Amino acid sequence: MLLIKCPWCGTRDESEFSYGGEADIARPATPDTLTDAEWADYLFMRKNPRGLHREQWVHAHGCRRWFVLERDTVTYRFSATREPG
Amino acid sequence: MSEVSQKRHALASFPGWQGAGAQAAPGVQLEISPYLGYLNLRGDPGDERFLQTIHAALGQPLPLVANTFTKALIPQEIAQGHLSIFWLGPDEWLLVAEPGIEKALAGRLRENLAGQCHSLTDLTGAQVLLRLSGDHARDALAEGCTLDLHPKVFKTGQCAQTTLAKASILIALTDDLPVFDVIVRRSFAGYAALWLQHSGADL
Amino acid sequence: MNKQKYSIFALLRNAVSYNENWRQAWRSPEPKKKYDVIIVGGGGHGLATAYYLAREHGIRNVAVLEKGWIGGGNTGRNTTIVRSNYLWTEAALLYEKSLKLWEGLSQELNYNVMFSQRGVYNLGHSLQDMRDIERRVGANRLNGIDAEVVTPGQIKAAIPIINISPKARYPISGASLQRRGGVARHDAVAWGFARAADALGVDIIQQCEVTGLNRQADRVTGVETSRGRITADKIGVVVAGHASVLAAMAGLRFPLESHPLQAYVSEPLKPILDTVVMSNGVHGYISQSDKGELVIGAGVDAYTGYGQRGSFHTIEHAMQAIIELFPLFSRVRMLRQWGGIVDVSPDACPIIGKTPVQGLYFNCGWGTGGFKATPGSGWVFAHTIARDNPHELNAAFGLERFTSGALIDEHGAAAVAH
Amino acid sequence: MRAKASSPDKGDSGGMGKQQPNRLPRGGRIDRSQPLTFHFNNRACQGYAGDTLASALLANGIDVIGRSFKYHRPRGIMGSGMEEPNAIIQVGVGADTVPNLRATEVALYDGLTASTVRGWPGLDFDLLAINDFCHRLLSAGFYYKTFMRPGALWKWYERCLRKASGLGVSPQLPDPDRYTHRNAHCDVLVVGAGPAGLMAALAAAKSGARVIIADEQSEFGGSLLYSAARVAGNSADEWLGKALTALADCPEVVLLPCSTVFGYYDYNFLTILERCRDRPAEPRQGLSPSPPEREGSKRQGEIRQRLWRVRAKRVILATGAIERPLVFPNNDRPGVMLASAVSHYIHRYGVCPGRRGLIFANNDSACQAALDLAAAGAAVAAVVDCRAAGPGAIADAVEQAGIDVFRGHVITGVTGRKRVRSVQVTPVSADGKTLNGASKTIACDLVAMSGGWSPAVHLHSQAGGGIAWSEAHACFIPDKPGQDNVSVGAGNGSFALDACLAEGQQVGLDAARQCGFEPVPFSTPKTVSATVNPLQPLWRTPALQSPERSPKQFLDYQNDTTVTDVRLAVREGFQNVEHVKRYTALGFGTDQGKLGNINGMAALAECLDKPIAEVGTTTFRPPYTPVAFGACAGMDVGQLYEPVRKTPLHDWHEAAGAEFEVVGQWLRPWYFPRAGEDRLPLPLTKKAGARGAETGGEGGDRRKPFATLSLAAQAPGEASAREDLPEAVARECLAARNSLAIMDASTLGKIEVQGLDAVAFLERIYTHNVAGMKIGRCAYGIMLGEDGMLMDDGVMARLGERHFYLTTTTGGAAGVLHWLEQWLQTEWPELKVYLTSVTERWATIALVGPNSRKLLQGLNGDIAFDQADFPFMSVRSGVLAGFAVQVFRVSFSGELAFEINVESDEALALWRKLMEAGGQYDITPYGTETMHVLRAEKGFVIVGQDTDGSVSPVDLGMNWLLTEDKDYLGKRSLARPDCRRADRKQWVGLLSEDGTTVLPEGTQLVEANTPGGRPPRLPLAALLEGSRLVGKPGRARGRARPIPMVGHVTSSYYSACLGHPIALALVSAGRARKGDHIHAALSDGRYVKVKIVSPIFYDPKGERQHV
Repeated sequence: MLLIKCPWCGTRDESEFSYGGEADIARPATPDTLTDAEWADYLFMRKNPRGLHREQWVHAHGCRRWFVLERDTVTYRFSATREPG
Repeated sequence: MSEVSQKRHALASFPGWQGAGAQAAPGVQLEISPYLGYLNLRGDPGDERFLQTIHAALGQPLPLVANTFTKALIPQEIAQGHLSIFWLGPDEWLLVAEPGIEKALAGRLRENLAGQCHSLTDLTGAQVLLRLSGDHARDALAEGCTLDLHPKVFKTGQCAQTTLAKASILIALTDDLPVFDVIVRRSFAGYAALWLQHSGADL
Repeated sequence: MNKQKYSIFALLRNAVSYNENWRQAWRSPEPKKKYDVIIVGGGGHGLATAYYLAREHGIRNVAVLEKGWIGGGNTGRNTTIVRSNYLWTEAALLYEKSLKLWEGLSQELNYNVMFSQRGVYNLGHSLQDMRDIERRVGANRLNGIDAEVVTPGQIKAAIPIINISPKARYPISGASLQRRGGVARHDAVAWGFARAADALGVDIIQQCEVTGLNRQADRVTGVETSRGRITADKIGVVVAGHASVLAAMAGLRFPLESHPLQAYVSEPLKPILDTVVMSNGVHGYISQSDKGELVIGAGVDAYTGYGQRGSFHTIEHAMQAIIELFPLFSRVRMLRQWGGIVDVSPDACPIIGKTPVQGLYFNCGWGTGGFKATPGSGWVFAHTIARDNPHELNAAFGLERFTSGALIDEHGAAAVAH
Repeated sequence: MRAKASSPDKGDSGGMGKQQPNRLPRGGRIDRSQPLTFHFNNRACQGYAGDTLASALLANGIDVIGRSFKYHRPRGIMGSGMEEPNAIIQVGVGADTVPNLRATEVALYDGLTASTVRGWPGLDFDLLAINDFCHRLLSAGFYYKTFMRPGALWKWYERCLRKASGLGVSPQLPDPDRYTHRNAHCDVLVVGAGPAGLMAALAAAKSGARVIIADEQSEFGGSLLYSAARVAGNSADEWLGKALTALADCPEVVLLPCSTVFGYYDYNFLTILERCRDRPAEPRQGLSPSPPEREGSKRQGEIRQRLWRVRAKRVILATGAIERPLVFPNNDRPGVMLASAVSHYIHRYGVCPGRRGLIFANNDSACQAALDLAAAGAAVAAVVDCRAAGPGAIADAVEQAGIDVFRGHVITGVTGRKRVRSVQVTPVSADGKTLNGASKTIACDLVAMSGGWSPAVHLHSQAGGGIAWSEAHACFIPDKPGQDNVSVGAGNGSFALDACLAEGQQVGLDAARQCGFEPVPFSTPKTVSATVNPLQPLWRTPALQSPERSPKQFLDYQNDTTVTDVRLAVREGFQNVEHVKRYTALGFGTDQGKLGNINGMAALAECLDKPIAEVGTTTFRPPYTPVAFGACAGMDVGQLYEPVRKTPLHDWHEAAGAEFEVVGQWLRPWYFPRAGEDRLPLPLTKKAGARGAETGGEGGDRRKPFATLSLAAQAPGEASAREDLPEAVARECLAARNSLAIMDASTLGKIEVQGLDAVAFLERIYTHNVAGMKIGRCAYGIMLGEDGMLMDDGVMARLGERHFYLTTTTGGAAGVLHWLEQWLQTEWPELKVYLTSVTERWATIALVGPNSRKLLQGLNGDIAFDQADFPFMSVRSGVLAGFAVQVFRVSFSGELAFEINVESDEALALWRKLMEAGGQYDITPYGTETMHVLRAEKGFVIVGQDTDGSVSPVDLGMNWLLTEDKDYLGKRSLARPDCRRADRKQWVGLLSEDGTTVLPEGTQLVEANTPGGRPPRLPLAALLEGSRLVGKPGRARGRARPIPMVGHVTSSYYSACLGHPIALALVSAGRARKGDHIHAALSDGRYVKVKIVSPIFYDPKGERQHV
């Protein structure tokens, strides 16, 4: 049972949040100019690392704000919180 | 006013609802509050002009501290009654007032905020307020709410959006007695009330 | 390799000699310097791949490298459900190939994997569930896969303890039934394939972790392991949840996310549930093992994780679902709870095939569906490695589909709005 | 009465005629003023309040409690707590029964009934005990090696195996009891209320910390409950009393007896099972009025169990240690017990478990049992100690009591089957490896053994902590903790009482400090302790013959795992401890190896000739002890399983006798049957029903739109009722087409979008041209996933320059808002846009039909409804019949229609008014079924029914909605090769050639590609569905080529207004094939010929909605 620090509401139980997957995947500015492979890379390919992982969470049952956390996918420990953008 | 006669409360057919309220157990009182007016306000707390406009319009400032709410009298010229403002997020607040008043408030806010970036949405009828009090109120809530409601941690004047079992709620401690106000979305109100009735039953 | 045949007579013979003369089920050899093929991952899929490489393709100079002990990953951590009633033809035919192999596996391996065809019910709880079931069953039949649509009445007749009350929160509207589906003994599958592969000359090397993939230009040359460098022209990677980690060693990124998947068993009970019941609607999967334990699967935890553990509320939800379906199990007690790591692909279908790196093959992305596919997966993967070309059964499961958009959307057909 | 099970040699011993032969005249923590009657295997027995079932059974002289899993050997009580492997019993009857409880954990109550879980036909005479004699045939993993041929027989073999397996019997009735959860937070959670735990809790609590202390026993105290030690000048018992009072006086302390901490999860989240009903009755004040009735409604009154979900800042594990059995031939005979258990029964329950006891140990602690037995008036045959030096100081006390101490001896044999009669004692070499000297036989009926102690490191390990081997104590002790936790006392390998107290106090103070409190020190109680000789590891007593040829030496009692099994596993190449466990079932019993694992690992180490430390331990998984499913589920079962969402008009629908459809969490009216209204027979469905009979099933039910959900109304299996279509739906459809119908559409998702960049934002989400929309106008909009597939659809209304209103599908509401917020916040934070859900703010009433406008115009208000002022696809706000409303002129039926948003609280009043005013037009309420038919007649898509996440807008023929000159989510994906394939499945209409067949929704479609336009026969396997032929191994199955599918039916109805069935389907390259014939493959193998047509069946020009 994770304990997650919402940058706005503070530390809450995991059950208040929804997971948003790998962070920092910027949507291409001009998708039309991308090759199918480049588009597929944006769309599907993930780091899925065993270890530190920057990921998105949203405080779904709280303030509904999205934010980014860094978590170790083995120990499940969080290391950093910051706002989106 | 036609409303009063025309309105039907979301929990009108809730088992154990006696208009005024329903009792869960001696240690826990569950009250279903009658109609209230709700407004959802969004805006940039970094914008001084926005904050001042609101303050001027409502006669009380927006709570900027996370997980808190304010309650004060509404300026005479708008209406008689109290207004509670709950912090919902960094740029979102919930205004709760006696029924009918919300329209006057909304009107005033729209006037004063004209031209400023904000959003004001009337949510009257979208939500229901359940009031839980009594010695065992904390225990009853603790059966389905993961927040730490210990008096030293969750104090009067604080509020939080969280979950009660499988419903999202806004919970606020309005009195040390304690008295908890639980605001829940209309279609979840029956579930939440029933749930509290059950959780209170063991205490 | 001197293979000792298992049978009732062997048991009798050895009983007389105080069971002092049983031979090793498989050797524990030192790794050689070079192999024709290296299989990374000593789970059911890896061992099956090695077995079929030797058996079907005569490639016997094969090593299976396992970082821990064989069958210690998802093979030993699942709910052992076997079925082939998938919606899309590509998936259905692959799983059906597997099911057919299951049906003769104990004899094939001379190892009782206890494949028990007690039937699998997939429950529906709404109009849309039933539309999907009708659609899936129809597709199964046209694909030559046994499938039936059954009513609540028929379900109740077959499973008297199930709750079909219309007053239930999500009443059971019906189900699909695959009678040939069932369960198997998970450990036995790994051990059976290991023993059979070993008998054909395959080296099974445990406690040997792969730490790097060696490549020259665009082709693999071997692996670095905790027990030294081993070279090979062909390397098949089949490591379930850790696929992305191995892919990274080859500088690749895959369309995968690894999530915790939890399961639990009850204390042993006298026979009470004679079939397999699954419900996507309320997220519960249950069967009873031969030992008497209720074996129950929970949902996938939302976050990614390699911790082989998930969150407790996931277990709570699974319990609530099981009690909805079987109110009488409320007093039964959970004995043991555990978690595995499933690598989930965007279309909930596996990735089996070649990679941009020559001689490097991947078999992953099975999500929650891996165990049932064990023999079939090994069979097609062996073919893919031996011929350096996918078999028609796994042709559609290559990485290319994510570029072309030709996804085989198994969950697309289930997860829908209304 | 004597227990039939008890051995005859005790026949004339003091117990004769006495109810409780083994009950001591005095002593124990039981309440002798409260005698209790209970039944064991139908035999009436007596006990006292405060007894456990185990202590009461011992008191009654019942030796054999159960039979072992594999060999069915008679077994007695071995322990006194959760470690008990043998005394597994079924307690209670009917709905109250619980399988597989440990007699040692069941608090006795009056009228308790218990029975043995294994043994056939009975406990005393068990035919399956034959297994014990052919045990060599049943060697470890024997089942992997046989039952393979003939393959077809496996089913039969397995049935036999299953019959012989299992322990207790599952309840056959729904659980009448209630369970709850309690979320709790604390500074310090102390697990275990023994000496160490109590001191820790005291220290932390005195310092002001919020403390929760839990212990699985009904009484706090742990070893103090049966200790002979003196603490701070008091007896252990007196000191315990004082400590508990002091603890209770602290503020912020929660004491949880009868509470097992069973799980330690991430972030110091621990789960505790509180067995409320086991607790001595302490009536709770004022229970509530009964919770509302429901199916299998729950009992009122005190809940049975409460599951605590605790978040602790700091966790102190004072879990104590578990005594180890010794491994010697026949070490499982009834009468062989743990030494600590013997002391436990004497001190705590006033029960002496034997007449003539013998102690066998490799450490000093067991000598206490000798002294306790002597004090209880039992004979003590001897103390047998494998150590050459024997016990330390305590030996004097033992010898003073006139007890022989055999130093450097071990037990090499046990006689007696249902009760120990005597043991064989043999001298052993100093290293304990070889026997040297003659054996002698000593008569005894009780063997109190102790192989040392294993700290209960389970929770420490669950928390991710490491485990290290301690040579000193020959046990695994906690190493580095995995989270904010610390182990103390015996649980940490500190077995001496004074050490426990001191350690406990220290960590308690530390914990308080770490939680930000100023520690309040106090003096540590002094204890008297004698010098102790070090333990000498003894994992297996040496024997003259190899284990294979000696009597069984048990490691895991419940699963009958012996030394031989481990040796066999190793011989066969299973050398990893996990493999050995799985192959031999070691540690897989309901005690999860609490007694057996360590001895098993030692046996493995011996075989591999490695130190135990290198063999390594296995992972400890939750729960520490078994937990009822119901307790994990808590209150969230039955009516509280999930929220039931009802619209503001629900009560009206109910009163009107509506059938309801479950749509996600919502209940929606499905249709409104009228009194006396029948169901219209459908030609095909009769055939279908007949066919259902053919295949011995009601598969036929499935082939009609009304197949499934009528379940909501009818008792299951009432197929006949589902062989047709409700007249109501036909009537509702015609009313909408011909006059006026009304529907509750309140469940639609509704979102307000406001802000400077509202247009820019929506342009990126929706595919149509948003900027071009005029204020006051509406547009149909769709949104795609980034994969280009249709995600959701709805109406978009422009309320102002920067103010929009969106609707979503009922099921999509939450997901769409989530989706919009994600893009807004994570991808385009620069956009100034605010999203607010107004789903529950508005109830939505749809007025449909040619007379809808007339009705509205007839009501007073300030909205002009005529075509000129209020054209199709526009929105107006105003007052209608005294209500503030938003009216949308949109149509999901193709008729002249209006959707009215009114504040939820006022919805019922407005609805009533509309019904009243609509009387003149015979206004007809309708539900989701009619809505589906109406939209299908018009070829309007329903996301989730006609689409499945793999359908693009192009497939649906929605190209007209796709804007070329802008980018929007998913657009790029539509350009991928696979999305442009000509043979993609496209959405079309279907008409059955026979003009009568309502195709089952979901039916697959195939080409009519064989000679004579007949479809191919179904593959063999499909026709043999389910028959054993199909399942038979080795046989050619499903040889027939799979038949290629060209699509499937997504929607299918009988259209009352068209007078024939219609269907919508996804068909490969369908749009280009209008007029072609293909076949629908019904699941009974029959085919129905269908023609591909346009998906718009009714009013193709769309004139009616524009009038």
